[in-house]
Amino acid sequence: MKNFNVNKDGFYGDFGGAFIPEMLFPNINELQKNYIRISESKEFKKEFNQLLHDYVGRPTPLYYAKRLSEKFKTKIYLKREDLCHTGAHKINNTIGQILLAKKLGKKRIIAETGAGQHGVATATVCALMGVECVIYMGEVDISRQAPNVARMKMLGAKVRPATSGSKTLKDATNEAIRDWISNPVDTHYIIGSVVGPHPYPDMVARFQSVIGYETKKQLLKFENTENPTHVIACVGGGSNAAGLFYPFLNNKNVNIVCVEAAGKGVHSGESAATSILGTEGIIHGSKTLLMQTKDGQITEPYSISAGLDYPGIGPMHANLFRSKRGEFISIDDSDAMKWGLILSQMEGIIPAIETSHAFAVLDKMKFNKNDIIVFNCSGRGDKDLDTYVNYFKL
Amino acid sequence: MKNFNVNKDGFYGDFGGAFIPEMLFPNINELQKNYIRISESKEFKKEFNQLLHDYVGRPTPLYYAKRLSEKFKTKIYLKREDLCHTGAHKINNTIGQILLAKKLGKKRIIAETGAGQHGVATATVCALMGVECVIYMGEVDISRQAPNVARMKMLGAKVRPATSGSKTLKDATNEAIRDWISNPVDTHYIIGSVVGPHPYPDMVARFQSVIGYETKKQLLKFENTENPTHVIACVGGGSNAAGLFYPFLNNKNVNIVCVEAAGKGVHSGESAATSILGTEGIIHGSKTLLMQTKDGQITEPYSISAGLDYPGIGPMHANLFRSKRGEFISIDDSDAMKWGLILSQMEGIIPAIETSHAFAVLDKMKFNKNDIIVFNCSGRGDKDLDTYVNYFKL
Amino acid sequence: MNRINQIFERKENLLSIYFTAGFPKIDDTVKIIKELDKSQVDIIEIGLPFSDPLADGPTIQKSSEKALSNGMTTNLLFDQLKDLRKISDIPVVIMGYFNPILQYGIEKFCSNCKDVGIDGLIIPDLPADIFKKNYKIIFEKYKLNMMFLITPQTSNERINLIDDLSKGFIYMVSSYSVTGAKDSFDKYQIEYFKRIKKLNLSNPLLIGFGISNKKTFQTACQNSNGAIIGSAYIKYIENHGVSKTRDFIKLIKD
Amino acid sequence: MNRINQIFERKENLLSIYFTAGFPKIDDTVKIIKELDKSQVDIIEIGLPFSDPLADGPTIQKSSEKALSNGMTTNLLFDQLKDLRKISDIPVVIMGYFNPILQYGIEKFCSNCKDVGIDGLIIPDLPADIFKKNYKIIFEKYKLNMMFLITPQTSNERINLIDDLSKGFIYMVSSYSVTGAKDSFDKYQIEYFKRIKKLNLSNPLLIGFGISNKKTFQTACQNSNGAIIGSAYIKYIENHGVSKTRDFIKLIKD
Ligand SMILES: Cc1ncc(COP(=O)(O)O)c(C=O)c1O
Ligand SMILES: Cc1ncc(COP(=O)(O)O)c(C=O)c1O
Repeated sequence: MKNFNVNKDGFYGDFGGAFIPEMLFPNINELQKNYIRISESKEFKKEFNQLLHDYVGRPTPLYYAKRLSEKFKTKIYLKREDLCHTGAHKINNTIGQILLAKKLGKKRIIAETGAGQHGVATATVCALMGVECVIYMGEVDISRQAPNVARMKMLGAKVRPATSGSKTLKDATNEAIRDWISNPVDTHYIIGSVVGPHPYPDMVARFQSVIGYETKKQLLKFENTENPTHVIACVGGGSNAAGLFYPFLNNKNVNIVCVEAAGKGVHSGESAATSILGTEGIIHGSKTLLMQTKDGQITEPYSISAGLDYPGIGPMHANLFRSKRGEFISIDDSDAMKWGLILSQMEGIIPAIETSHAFAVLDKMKFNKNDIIVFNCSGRGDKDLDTYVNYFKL
Repeated sequence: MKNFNVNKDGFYGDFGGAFIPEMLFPNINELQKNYIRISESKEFKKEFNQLLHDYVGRPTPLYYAKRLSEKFKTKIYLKREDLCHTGAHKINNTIGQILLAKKLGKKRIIAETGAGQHGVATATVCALMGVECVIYMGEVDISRQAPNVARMKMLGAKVRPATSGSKTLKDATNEAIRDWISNPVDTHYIIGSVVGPHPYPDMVARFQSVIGYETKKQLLKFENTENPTHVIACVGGGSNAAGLFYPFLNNKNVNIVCVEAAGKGVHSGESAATSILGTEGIIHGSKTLLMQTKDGQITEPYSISAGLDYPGIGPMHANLFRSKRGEFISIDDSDAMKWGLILSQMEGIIPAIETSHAFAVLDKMKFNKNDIIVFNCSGRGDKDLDTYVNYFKL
Repeated sequence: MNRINQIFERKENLLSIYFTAGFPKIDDTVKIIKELDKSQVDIIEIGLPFSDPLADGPTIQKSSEKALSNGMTTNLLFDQLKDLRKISDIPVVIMGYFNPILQYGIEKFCSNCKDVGIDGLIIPDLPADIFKKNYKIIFEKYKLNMMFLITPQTSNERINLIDDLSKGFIYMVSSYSVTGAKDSFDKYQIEYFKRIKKLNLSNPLLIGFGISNKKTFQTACQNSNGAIIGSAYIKYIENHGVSKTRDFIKLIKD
Repeated sequence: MNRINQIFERKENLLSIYFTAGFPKIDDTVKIIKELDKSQVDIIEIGLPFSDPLADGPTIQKSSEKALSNGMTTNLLFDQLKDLRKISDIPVVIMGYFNPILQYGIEKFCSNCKDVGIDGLIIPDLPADIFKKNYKIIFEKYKLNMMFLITPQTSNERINLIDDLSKGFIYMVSSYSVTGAKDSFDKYQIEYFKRIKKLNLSNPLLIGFGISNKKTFQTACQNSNGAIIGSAYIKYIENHGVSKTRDFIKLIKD
């Protein structure tokens, strides 16, 4: 059987690895050597699980969406990551990484953020632990995700604007890496998705895998099976998807569906549909699929949703795509927005625009009556209210 | 032993009852006759509990606030209602009432809202059930709780401004009652707090009592006792407080602390500290304590927090006050705001400004090392970000 | 015998006019009573303004707000009414919400009513049952008639209770709505009027809420003993002045 | 023998100048090389601009952005360099991020480098281990020296690996930082320089990052075989023009 998880060298098939400047070698090496030992220790697991339970609010529900299921004549479940403390799956990972950083003796945390959810999740765990926190965020994202900027400030984090390139997630990541290069000894960089050099993709996927493992347990109660027929998630970097897919990666009976942002249309020049538009290359220390010119200059992506506005995908997903293990669908801005409204008005759940993309596949794929579909409802839409209101002129 | 719960006539001591215009008699009577029968039925309980579990995300955690406990040298627990779907305790009640309304064959829902949390919670359950929804909200509150207005609209509810009086919660309630008078047959009015004519105070308290019952069970695991020494909650109308206090009402070993909004100072003329400033009277169909002139004109209250900006308190709380069963503390705007920031930066939880008021008692009361204090963390502060940001010039 | 009961013995197609005390001007109360007296209305209803009149529509709400900001109080109203019976013999009812009356002191309120010559009370948020249980005895002591409301939803059983408790007339709310002027009645309202009429209650019936013009007044009269006009009158004096009261009444009656 | 190795045999206190190809103007590449040649710098580092230069500070970032928007490409660079060895005998290194090289095709890239007379490469995000495992063989085939970086954090074990793999010099990053001009070194930096010097590595050392003036250049020279200047030079030509290159070099060397 093929293995779709990481191998011992930090690769998923052709993708992954750690293509990092020498300045980061000690940090990455320290992580590579320690992340499994620490995160699999009894003590760590106890602390991690307790915080997920008492602080984050896990397990998040698996919710049978009755009206949606009736409308699409199939069985639709929502894994309610929107109910996590701070409003998205991102905090599963930041809880894990802050505990790891503490065990490694780090005193300062940096992070990049796109939608601001990862920034908020990072600022949150830093407040919880009393650790200094600096968040890099693209200037464009700072203005389109104002509520999350306010939250980070309330939480005591410093928010530093990234002003280069498209001024979005990619550029914020560059800035965070530069900060880390400049502060390698006492700083830990909490990457917010399954991107970056090994061990980040695997580490983040492991911390997020609680999503998938809970789903199995919960589904058993509803459907008398641990395995859905489809798991569906939006893919920015790919962490919410990786978390849901994790326990199903090597189970071919479970269809994996990755939903990317097509922006104004896949071929409009303003898109973030990496699997279609991307080619193999290196971004942020990882070999993966990314959108680039033939000269290897990274293309500026576009999506209405700040969290999907990234020119790459994680190496796990690149491998899912190339191996055809995963189906990739791209959804443009207008379909995503429409589905934000549908989910709000049919199920009373206002999703993050990132999350809305995932649901839009209901218009693109055919499902059978007995299919069991689990959507990762990765985050809530509070941060996106202005965008929704302006878009729909509410 | 004295009973602090409702009696069979709908009174808590001197307070309560149903002082309603004849136009509402059939509706109120229908509720009085049916609410216990329906809500105690096996079928209802199953549906209610399942939605609370799968949709709202209950049980919400009981979280031991480590840094806060260390700072105040006592044991501080937070009941995390902020993690409920839609971001506050309000949805416990709206889930209950929408199920009740369905059993009563109602086709249209109206509600009043102050902070907008109850409006969002109502709009949410209406979307979930596919029922028409109209929300009344004071004009002042519409502008200071803009995110919640946007959410209600996303959810498909109509938001109607109340333009009379202080243009806040009291006036929105008047408008909702007027709507109900005009649409008595097919409409159910989902009141958002333990106010209004009997059976509302008791009905809402029962739906919210899940907060207290969960707390008992959870505390047992942490402290080997089901009973804290103190339960503390903010009181607007009083529903989050009633929900937490419910199982402890008649247990004198548990100290009950109600926190009211002092606005710009209890005696500044701009306050909502009903227990101190109020006298017995009738508001919104219930005999209770309320702020009024000696002529019986209801006074316009003031608080920086829209959810506490109400000139009355529920009859249960009026009775807790008069009987001295509960301790009442009032917190002014600036202390509440300060505590919003403290909770954010010490525990990574940005509370609603309503909720912040409760925590401010940590500066006003002395606790012992072995005290076990449970705060109702009634809601999250996403709706209040603008207010926080402007106040602290973040 | 109470003036209210007398008028129903003497007359048919009664017109009762409601106005808010202290509106448009603080000292209009007596002026309006004089105008209504001159116009030969049959019953006068004086509204004691309340900050939160939850059974009232926008017109009466606004007039109440204005009256309060003009400085209207319960004490002042009684003061204004001290010579009421020197001015007019028309039956006069006070319509007010329960809280201001409660704060004033029910006994004191009733006693003052009696002193100035008020004939009865309408307290929309004092339900018949609570009245019967707690307050009936006081109101009776001061010989004040209590008038209760019925609506299209009120059950026959309850109508009987209300008929028992009411003295003077029953205030028959024309539709599901708060107060406010409407142009016409629909067939469901007419059916409801007829249904109630057939009950042959011991009290006469006045139809209120939504009476605004000659047409609605006449329809009401065909189905009851008369009608109550509030919002339409308030709007009229707001626009044309108190002194034009007689013109308004003519529009309705002639 | 490679020009880089030769220069270290012949000279001490080497000055290596970095500039971004295509900046300030698209066709400045050759002009700058000529100026640097006239100014007698010892090594030239041509930066192949990259959209996401994550080891670089604001100055080099901006120059890269400008160069790309001027239209700089890998093909164009090789085209501009086709007569390199007619213009200058100075050792020339290309510094570029790995992704553009990967997209160009590593073998083709190396082959072109050899053809135009490039002596070596610095690829900051191609770690020594990955290089050794996957790419060493290709670069050696085209006789291109690879220069790796070390930092204050690099362990001795790893320095030995890097010393093994590097041919030409080791790029000794002066501090924890991305590229960018600084005014002086602190005592920890000096200690680090001395610590590395004592290791007696087989490759010579050039200190880079933060060299901006005569003082920092001299300190670097005291502790190594010379220094690399990038940001300070780029700022200078941005402000004064490419033709003033000689003035800049004088400020450093004289
Ligand atoms: C709610 C939500 N969903 C999805 C994403 C995309 O990230 P990822 O693909 O890592 O899950 C984000 C990123 O900010 C997000 O906030
Ligand atoms: C978060 C939160 N807490 C408290 C309140 C006050 O209401 P109650 O006293 O009914 O709990 C509100 C009202 O909107 C609220 O939103």
